[in-house]
Order: sequence, then structure tokens, then C-alpha cells
Amino acid sequence: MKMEWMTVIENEPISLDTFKMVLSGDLVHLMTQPGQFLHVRVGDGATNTLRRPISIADLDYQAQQVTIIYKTIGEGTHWLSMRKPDERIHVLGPRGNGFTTEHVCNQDVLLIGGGVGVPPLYYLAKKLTQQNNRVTIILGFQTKAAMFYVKEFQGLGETIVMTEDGSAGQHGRVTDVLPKYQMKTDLYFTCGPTGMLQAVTQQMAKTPGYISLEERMGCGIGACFACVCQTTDQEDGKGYRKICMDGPVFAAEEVIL
Amino acid sequence: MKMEWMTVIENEPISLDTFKMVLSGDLVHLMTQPGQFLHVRVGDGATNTLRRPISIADLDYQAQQVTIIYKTIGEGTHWLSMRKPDERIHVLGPRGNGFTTEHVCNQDVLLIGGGVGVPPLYYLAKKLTQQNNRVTIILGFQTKAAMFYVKEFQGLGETIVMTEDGSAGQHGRVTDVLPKYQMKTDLYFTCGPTGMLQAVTQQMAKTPGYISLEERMGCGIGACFACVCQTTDQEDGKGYRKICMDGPVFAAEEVIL
Amino acid sequence: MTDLAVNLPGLELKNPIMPASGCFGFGREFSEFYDLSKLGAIVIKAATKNQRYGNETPRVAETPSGMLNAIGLQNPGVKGIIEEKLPFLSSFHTPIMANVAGSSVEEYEEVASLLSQSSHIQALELNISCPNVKEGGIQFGTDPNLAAHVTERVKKVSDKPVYVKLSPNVTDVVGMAKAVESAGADGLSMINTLTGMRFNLMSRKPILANETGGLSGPAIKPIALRMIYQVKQEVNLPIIGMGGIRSTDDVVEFLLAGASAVAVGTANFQDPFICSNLIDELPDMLRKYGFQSVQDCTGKGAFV
Amino acid sequence: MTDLAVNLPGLELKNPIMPASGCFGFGREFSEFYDLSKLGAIVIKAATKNQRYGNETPRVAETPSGMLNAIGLQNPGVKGIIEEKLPFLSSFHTPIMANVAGSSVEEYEEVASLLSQSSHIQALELNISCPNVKEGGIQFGTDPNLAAHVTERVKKVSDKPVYVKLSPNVTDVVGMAKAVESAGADGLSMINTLTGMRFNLMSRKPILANETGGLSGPAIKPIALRMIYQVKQEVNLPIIGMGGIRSTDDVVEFLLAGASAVAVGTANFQDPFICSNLIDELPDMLRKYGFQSVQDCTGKGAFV
Ligand SMILES: Cc1cc2nc3c(=O)[nH]c(=O)nc-3n(C[C@H](O)[C@H](O)[C@H](O)COP(=O)(O)OP(=O)(O)OC[C@H]3O[C@@H](n4cnc5c(N)ncnc54)[C@H](O)[C@@H]3O)c2cc1C
Ligand SMILES: Cc1cc2nc3c(=O)[nH]c(=O)nc-3n(C[C@H](O)[C@H](O)[C@H](O)COP(=O)(O)OP(=O)(O)OC[C@H]3O[C@@H](n4cnc5c(N)ncnc54)[C@H](O)[C@@H]3O)c2cc1C
Ligand SMILES: Cc1cc2nc3c(=O)[nH]c(=O)nc-3n(C[C@H](O)[C@H](O)[C@H](O)COP(=O)(O)O)c2cc1C
Ligand SMILES: Cc1cc2nc3c(=O)[nH]c(=O)nc-3n(C[C@H](O)[C@H](O)[C@H](O)COP(=O)(O)O)c2cc1C
Ligand code: FES
Ligand code: FES
Repeated sequence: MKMEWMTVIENEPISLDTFKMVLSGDLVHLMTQPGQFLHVRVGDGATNTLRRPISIADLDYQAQQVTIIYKTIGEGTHWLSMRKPDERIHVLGPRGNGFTTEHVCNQDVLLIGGGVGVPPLYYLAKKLTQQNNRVTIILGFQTKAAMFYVKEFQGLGETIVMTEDGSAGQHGRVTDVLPKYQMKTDLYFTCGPTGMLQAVTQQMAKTPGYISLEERMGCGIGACFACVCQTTDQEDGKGYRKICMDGPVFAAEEVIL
Repeated sequence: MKMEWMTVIENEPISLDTFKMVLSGDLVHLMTQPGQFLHVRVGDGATNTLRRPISIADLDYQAQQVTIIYKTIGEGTHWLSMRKPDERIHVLGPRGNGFTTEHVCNQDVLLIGGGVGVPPLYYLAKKLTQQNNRVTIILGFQTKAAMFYVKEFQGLGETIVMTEDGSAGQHGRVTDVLPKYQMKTDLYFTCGPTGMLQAVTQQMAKTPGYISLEERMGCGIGACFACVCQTTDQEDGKGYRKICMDGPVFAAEEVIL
Repeated sequence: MTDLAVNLPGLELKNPIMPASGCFGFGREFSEFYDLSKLGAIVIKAATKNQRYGNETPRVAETPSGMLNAIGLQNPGVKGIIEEKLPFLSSFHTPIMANVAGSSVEEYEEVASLLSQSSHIQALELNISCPNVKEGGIQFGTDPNLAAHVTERVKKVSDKPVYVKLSPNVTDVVGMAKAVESAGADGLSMINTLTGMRFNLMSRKPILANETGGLSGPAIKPIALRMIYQVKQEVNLPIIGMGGIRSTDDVVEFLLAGASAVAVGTANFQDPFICSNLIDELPDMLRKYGFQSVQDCTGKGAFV
Repeated sequence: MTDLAVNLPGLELKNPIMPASGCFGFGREFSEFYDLSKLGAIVIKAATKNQRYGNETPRVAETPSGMLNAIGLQNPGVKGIIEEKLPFLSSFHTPIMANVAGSSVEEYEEVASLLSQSSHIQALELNISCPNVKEGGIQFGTDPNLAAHVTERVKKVSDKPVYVKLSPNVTDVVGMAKAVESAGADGLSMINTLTGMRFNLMSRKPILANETGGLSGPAIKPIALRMIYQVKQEVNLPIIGMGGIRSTDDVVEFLLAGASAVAVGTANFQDPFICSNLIDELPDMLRKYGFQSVQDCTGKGAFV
């Protein structure tokens, strides 16, 4: 089973233009890694030709539920925001390779998220704390109204909030506080806009880390070559990676941003 | 006010692929003539470019309700059939000129309907009986399973049912029994497939009558010239009529079928 | 204040929104919905020399996010239009552009000349691209030499600005635009419909009596945007953009691609108020995307 | 029993459904969804002489009932395909058609010659119509002489049947079809994508890094049907039809228009099982419309 009509359990706004949706279905048992995404069909099947990739934000195996958090930016996410409990949504997934956490124990781990890059870090933080890591979380938002899940993250580790307009937390960007944490970090994970990822990977160049990329997708399963990025290694046989299949999570030094 | 989001009160199958939908809204007060139609928007607004014309089958001014009866033949009517009570549907209308009944009193009137041409005759029959006409109704259906509203019509006048496969009523077409009623008819009204209309108007050539036409429509308001038909009168200034605006009801001898 | 005004040859538009030819009749039906004085301009249905009945029905069919039409230029003839249709329309305070069609160069000339003499008309739109008329219309629209020729001849007999309406059914739309530019066109209208077809599965016949028809609506929007963008880079004429517009986002997208104003066709059928609504909503939308005026937005989507 | 089999040059199809080139990769990803042996045939992604990275991202954008793509022929090169991709695919019991691309006649020849020597390949599809490659691809597809020339040269070096994939971005598709017919083509694939464009309103830039891209999906279906219908009347070659197919009704419509078999592209992205489902549903649908076999249905939509 690779896809399913999942049932909407909950779909509520949690901050400015941001919704939390809980879905239930058998597919949940296949969802193993934080950082994997669901390829969600939107619209009535006719108008919208392409599915929308949305990250897994949280999982509850017992209840067979998966949580996604999405920002309404266009037609597809707007359509998602209109769904009501008990409606069903067609989900293909889980897709991609997420954050590998198996061998990460007893370490100082830094999570850096920006905007809609924040959701996948939540389930990641949960997993990491379960494995006895000390997790520090830096979250960047545009403004106070756009903040979400801060309390949830605070329950898992030290959480620093940055807002671009200074309306909450500290004034500035995630990279402004990175120097403070850089030295006491064994490993970092980051997800957010490309500009942020570039800045973060540069500043954290000496620390092993993993980044999660976004790109416009066609198939979401590795067949159409819509979502490629180039490898840093010039000698790499293929020279590229497919974000939907090889990623969306890559080692920080593996691909060119 | 020319259009409105009307509320679905009821939407139930009443026979093979045939649904009855009751809509409520202020627009009902503008609906005056049997034979007028509603130009109904289908789909989520994006996929389906064109509205669907559906005749008024019954009206209840007190409850502000209009009834339509439609057959699910394609995308649009299928979409209609999936609507649930309390959902809202965007309706433009009433459009067109329907059956004029003002001056029809104390006459022997024959109504001849075929398939989805039957619905507009119901409200017409009601009006005519209110005005003390003696109404006889001939209804043609494909087969027994496709029959609807026979009982309702029987409450209004003698009702003859014809089925093409003989599974109910008499075996044959509406035109098979016309000769029997032809002579004692002052006026007839008919609605149904073009082939039926041609046969009926030929057989009833000596009796004044009105026919309701169907054609694929664009605008439904007289602007796009999608729905024209030619006049029989070669001398007619324009030489054509727009079914959506001048019709859908015409005097039997006015237009070429 | 967001400035919606656009000045085009012959057309002083208070806003960039006008109904597209053939989708608004001669205005009367829509005047029952809103005050037509609100419109940037009105483009009326194609005029031919003589009255035409057009094609047999069915004349329209729905397609995914679009529709096909094969009306076949039904119209009362140029004299009928001038006498019966223009007086009513001229009671509104909005410029009128007349759409000129024909089967021969002579017919185009004659129709254009009569229309340009009418004081009610501010500009002509030369419809060399109607795919639904067999006798020749289509050739003018797909051959740059013929297109230039008919443009030149019409320009000679008309003292009103002439916009040439381009067909998308061509290999090289830029070549067509250049040809009519050098022939003296004052502006371009882009795009007309793409030739398409649907079949009725039950009857096993083409749905349209005319077999093929013109595809319009949102489905063709990306093609219209591409053509406008390409032409804007190489041709120095104002472009009235059209093809699937149904929202203010669409309007802005056409402006970015290079349109100076836009026309709305098919969307009038789903929502008769569409043009009026777009005019109301446009100022906010322009502001949202950081534009002070419509003119400010035109062509801003080009890489520099 | 409804007979789904179709015999085309080089391709013995057990049913008329195959994935379209570029929308199915080299099959591996879809083999995780269903058994590829079920397919009428498999058309693999375009091969060029050398490995290509293709265009910058973003490479896709959504449009009303369609999408734009500008992948830019990313592929491991013809040798890479033959060595790494074909062995896996040949484990399925279904014919394979290879899509041949290039920037010069010589490249087409070389790629075609290598592919035609592979025992895993049953036919070639000559992609003279990719709109996303700048160096020349597009010209072959829009100029009948060039198209005939490259077809002739490829036919000489290939002992497998050659299907020529036509571009819809032309004034006269029938002329193109006739040109490649007389150059010896064994069949036609129709249609490739239409060139289109979208803009990002916030960034005021084309969404695609390549600016323009190829429009596919239901939006283009009426154009594909029209072109297939027109070509079928005048050219005596089997046509593999494509353009927006996503239901068995669509399949029947393409057959009526004149296609002998069909390819499904974009619809695979929304539903990876689409080809498999269409194959399951087709017999009932053909019966519903009164056909005994696929062959019985081909071209039946023509007025006689
Ligand atoms: C691996 C991955 C995980 C993601 N996880 C999340 C998440 O958890 N929460 C969240 O809010 N967003 C997430 N995104 C971004 C999300 O996919 C887009 O915001 C969404 O597709 C926009 O769709 P739309 O129809 O609302 O916007 P439109 O702009 O109308 O979409 C048009 C097309 O562009 C694509 N598109 C537009 N923006 C993006 C984008 N930023 N990334 C990829 N495709 C885009 C859409 O998929 C669609 O095909 C993720 C993206 C990727 C690639
Ligand atoms: C004045 C008028 C009154 C009508 N009243 C009724 C009624 O009361 N009950 C009823 O069941 N049907 C009625 N019809 C027919 C009804 O409009 C069509 O069955 C309906 O539009 C089919 O839409 P669809 O999307 O299901 O079919 P599709 O075939 O998917 O529709 C595709 C397009 O074709 C048009 N179309 C298809 N068949 C017809 C048709 N027979 N007439 C007009 N347009 C068509 C549709 O409007 C649409 O634009 C009426 C038609 C007209 C013109
Ligand atoms: C029913 C209909 C009739 C049309 N008639 C004409 C016409 O007479 N002259 C003309 O130049 N264009 C005509 N067109 C083309 C439109 O003006 C417009 O160029 C095209 O439909 C694309 O815009 P849209 O997608 O907004 O409809 C017609 C289009 C439709 C749908
Ligand atoms: C992402 C994508 C990649 C494509 N790549 C190729 C290609 O490599 N070679 C080719 O001949 N056609 C290519 N095509 C065109 C398709 O094979 C097909 O002709 C077209 O998309 C129309 O069919 P559809 O609407 O079902 O997608 C591609 C289409 C898409 C959407
Ligand atoms: S989206 Fe198709 S390969 Fe990644
Ligand atoms: S449907 Fe447009 S004129 Fe009748």
C-alpha cells in the first residue's frame, strides 16, 4: 500500500495563515522518519494536476494519526484549509528519506527551523529527546502572529525564538544566535527557506549536519526529474540528487544549495 | 438581483439516474413562468467553465423554494447529485421565456413530455389546473425504472404513460397515442428530445401549441449566440431566435426544429 | 491611490478591464447586470459585411478548464450593427472597440471603413484569427504576408487606430506580430482561441456541428502568457492581453507578461459580473504586489 | 470478450495503454506500484548522446487543468540508458519504445542507431518536438523539411520502426505529418506539449527557471484530439495519441479521433496507478459504447 484516502480528524488554524491537520489511516504505519513528506492530492481531482508535498510534523502510531502543519500560500493549501473533520484526503506516501536518527544518542543536537520549515523538526525533536539527546531548538518566524508550536518545542528542549520584526522572542534571524550554540553542538538539523539553509550551512561548516530541501515537484516519486539538485562532488557519477526520493534530507555537504 | 447562492434543502434520487433537488432563496420570487430555467454553476468554479441549464419543475413561493429534477448524464449533473442539504449552489436565473399561461382558462390542454422534458410540465400542469383547464398528460420514458412523478401528474389530470420497452404503462412512444387526443385538444405544450418534438409538432400541426427546446448553452443570457435556432418565417428580420432568451419555449410554428 | 488608467492608441481607459469580443454580444444583456460605464472599454462582437447566421448548432462544448466555440461570426452585418447596436452602447461613458471580420481583403476594408466612420467607435480590432470561418479568415491569421497585407489595406481606409488580433495557432507568433507592426498596426490583441475538438462518445460524432471549434478559458492562459511575453520582447506595440482571465491575480499575471490592458471572455459566461468585480478588486491586488499603477506593472515580469 | 490488442509496427500491444515519455522515468519507480508487464508498452524518457543535467529548477508549475515542465532532457546519456536502465525494464513482458532526442541530425542518428541495436528496444520514438531544449530541438519539430530530413536519416540507421513525435506548436500539423510520412516514418506520436508560461506574482519572475515550459494535462486534450483527427484524415500512419488522458472516457475519445493506441503522461503524477486502472476499466467502457475491440473504435468519430 502506497497511498490511501485518509480521514481528516482535525483541521484548525494555529497561527497566521497556518493550519494544523490531523489525518488518520493505515498509511501511518509506514511513516517512520521525521523529514519524510506526504504527497497530498488537492482539489476535486480535475483542476489541480499536481499533488502538494507536506512534511510529517508528528506521528501517533497508537491512534494511527499523522499531523501536518501547513501555511496557506496558494490554491492547494487553501483547499486543504477548507477541509472538515470526516472528509477524506488522498495521500501518497510517506515519500523520501527523512532525518536519520537511529544512531544519534546522548549528543548535543541543534535544530534550526524557519517558517514552514519548522513542522518536520517537531517530530524530529521528539525522537531525539527519546534517544537521550540534549536538544536545542532555534525557530525563526516573520512575526509574532506567525509563530506556532513554541510551547510544544519548549517541552522538548531549550527553545530560542527569533522574529524578523522583533515582535516576539529576539529580534533578528536564526543565524544571529547561531554563533552562541555552534561550539557546543555535535550535530545539527535544519529546515527552512533556501536562503536560511545557505546561511546556516556556511556558519555551521565545521559541524556535521543535515538539511531538508524544498523544490517544486511533479511526481514526488522520483520519475519526472522535476526536483533535482546538484551534488557538490564533481566526481559523483550522476552529479545530481532527486529531492523527492534521495532527499528531501541531505547531509549538509552533499548538495549545492 | 439576478443570481444567488441558493441553499440545498433536499437532493434525492427519484428514479433511475434522476434526482429531485429543492433549493431555497430569494430568487424564487422572480420565478414566474413554468418553462423558465435556472442556469446553475457546477463544480468548484475552476474546472467547469459553463453553467448548466435546468428547468424549474415546481415552485413554492411561501417556502421560497424551487424544485428541479435532473438526470445525471455527465460531469455537471453528477456533481449536482453529490450535493447535500445545507450546501449552497450558485444559480443565475430565472432565465428565458417559459410557457405563457395567463390567458389559458377552461380549455382542453394536452401536455406531452419525454424523459428530462417532463419536469417543466409539472409546474405547468399545476398552473393550468388552477386556471380551470382540463389537462391531459402524456409522458414518455425509456423504461419503467426511469419513470418519475407519475403519481404527482395523476393528481392533476388524466395521465398516460408510454415506455419504449413496454415495462410500464403502454408500450411505445408518446406519438403512438396522440391521434386519440388530438381532436379534443384546444392547446398543447410539449418538451422533450428534438426527435419527439418534431414528431409531435407534425402530428399536432392543426392545433395551436408551444414547444420547449434544448440546446447547449454558453452564457445563458443571450450574449454569446451559442443557442440559436432558425425561424420558419423566411421574412423574419433576424431569421433566428436565441433559445436562452427568446425561448426556451416557442410557438410550435415559430422555429425550425 | 492606485492608478488604473491606461492610455492606448484611441482608447483612453479608466481601467485596464474590457470584455473580449464575442463574449459580451453588443452589451445590452450585460447592461442588465451592471452599469457598463464602469468598464475600461467594450469590445463588441465581430462585424462582417452582410448579416450572417453562423454555424449550425451545437456551437459550444465544455473542456477541462475551458470551452470550445464555433459560433461562426453570427452578426447582423456592419450596417445593422451601426444602426441598431451602437446607439444603445454609446449611451455609456466608455470607449468602444469594434471587431472587424471578413472572408476577403475587400470585405475587411469595407467593414473597417464603415465602422471607422462611426463616431461611436474609438478603435478597430482586426479579427484575422477566427478559426471558425472556413472561407479564409484562418489564412490571414496564420500567414505573416497576408496578415500584413490586410492590416495595411485596413489602415488605409480607417482613421481610427487598428489593433490586430493574433491567432495562437501559429508556429511563430513573434513573426506574425512583427509583420503587422511593420504594416502599421497600432496595437495587438492576444490571443484568439486555439483550434480544438471534442467527441460525443455516445453518438461517436464531434460534439460541435462545425467539428472543430476555438478553445478558450483558463486552459489556454499559459499559452497566452507565453505569447504575450515573447512578442513584448521584440515588438514595440501595446498589447491587449486575453486568454482565460477570471481573477485579479490573472490580470496581474498578464500585465507582468507584457499586456497593457486585458480582455475577459469566457469568464463572463460563468459570472456575468466578472468584469465589474475585477475592476473593484484590482486596486487592492496591485497594491498587494507592490504596484502603484497598472502602467507600472506592465512588462515587469521580464528578466532584465 | 472485448479485444484490447493492437498491432502496430514493432509494437505488439496487448492493450492500447502506455505511459508517455518523460512521465514514467525508466519504469523503476512505477514498478513499485504495479507489475509493469500489464502495460501495452513502455515509452522511456528521452535519450541524448551524452549525459545531460537539464535545466535549472524550478522545472514545473501548475496551470488550470494542466502543468508546465521544463526538465530539459535530463538523462544519463544513451549508453547509460542501455547499460543501466534497459536490463531492468526488459524483465517485464511488455515492448519498450525508446524516445530519441538531440540537438543535431548527427546526434539523433547516433542515439537512434545505438538504441536500435539494443535487443530490449522494439521501436523508436523520434522526439523532434521538445520545446525545452534551446539548441535546435524545436526547429526540427516546426519545420517540415527539417523534420523530414532527420526522419530520413534516422530511418537509415535504424532497423526498428520509427514513430515521429509531433509538436503542436505549429501552424500546420497535417503538413508536418505528411512530411515525416513521406520521409519513411512508421507511425506518429501526437502530441507533445504546447509552449506556455506562468509568472510568480510575488517575485515578478517567470516561475520556471527556463522561463517557458511545455504545457501538458487535460487542458490540452481538445487540441490533441483536433490534431489527431485532422492528421488521421490525410495521413496513412498509425497514431499513438496523448495529451491530457486521465480516464477511460478520454481513451475512447482519442480512439474515436483516430488514435490506434494512447499514452498517458501527466496523469501518472496525480495517480501512479492510472495506467493500470485504465487497462482494468477499458473493456467495460468499450462495451458501454458498443465496441467489440480497440481496433473497432479507432477513427470511428469521423463523419463519413
Ligand atoms: C519536501 C517538502 C516538504 C514541505 N513541507 C511543508 C510543510 O510541512 N508545511 C508547509 O506549509 N509547506 C511545506 N512545503 C511547501 C508546500 O509544498 C507548498 O507551500 C505548497 O505546495 C504550496 O501549494 P499551493 O497550492 O498552496 O501554492 P501554489 O503556489 O498555488 O502552488 C502551485 C504549485 O507550486 C508548488 N509550490 C509552490 N510553493 C512551493 C514550495 N515552497 N515548495 C514546493 N512546491 C511549491 C505546489 O506544490 C504546486 O505544484 C513543503 C515542500 C516540500 C518540497
Ligand atoms: C432550457 C433547458 C432546460 C433543461 N432542463 C433540464 C431539466 O429540467 N432536467 C434535466 O435533467 N436536464 C435539463 N436540461 C438538459 C441539461 O442542461 C443537461 O443534461 C446538462 O447540462 C448536462 O450537463 P452534464 O455536465 O451532466 O453533462 P455533460 O455532457 O458533461 O455536459 C457538457 C456540456 O454540454 C452541455 N449539455 C450536455 N447535454 C445537454 C443538453 N441535453 N442540453 C443542453 N446542454 C447540454 C452541458 O450544459 C455542458 O455545457 C435542460 C436543457 C436546457 C437547454
Ligand atoms: C463564444 C465566443 C465567441 C467569440 N467570438 C469572437 C469574435 O467574434 N471575434 C474575436 O475576435 N474573438 C472572438 N472570441 C475570442 C475571444 O474574444 C477571446 O480572444 C478568447 O476567447 C480568449 O479569451 P478567454 O479565454 O477569456 O475567453 C470568441 C470567444 C468565445 C468564447
Ligand atoms: C515532466 C514531463 C516530461 C516530459 N518529457 C518528455 C520527453 O523526454 N520526451 C518526449 O517526447 N515527451 C516528453 N514529455 C511529453 C509527454 O510525453 C506527452 O507528450 C505530453 O505530456 C502530453 O501528454 P499528457 O498531457 O498526458 O502529459 C514530457 C512531459 C512531461 C509532463
Ligand atoms: S518530483 Fe518527480 S522526480 Fe522528484
Ligand atoms: S447561451 Fe449565450 S446566447 Fe444563448
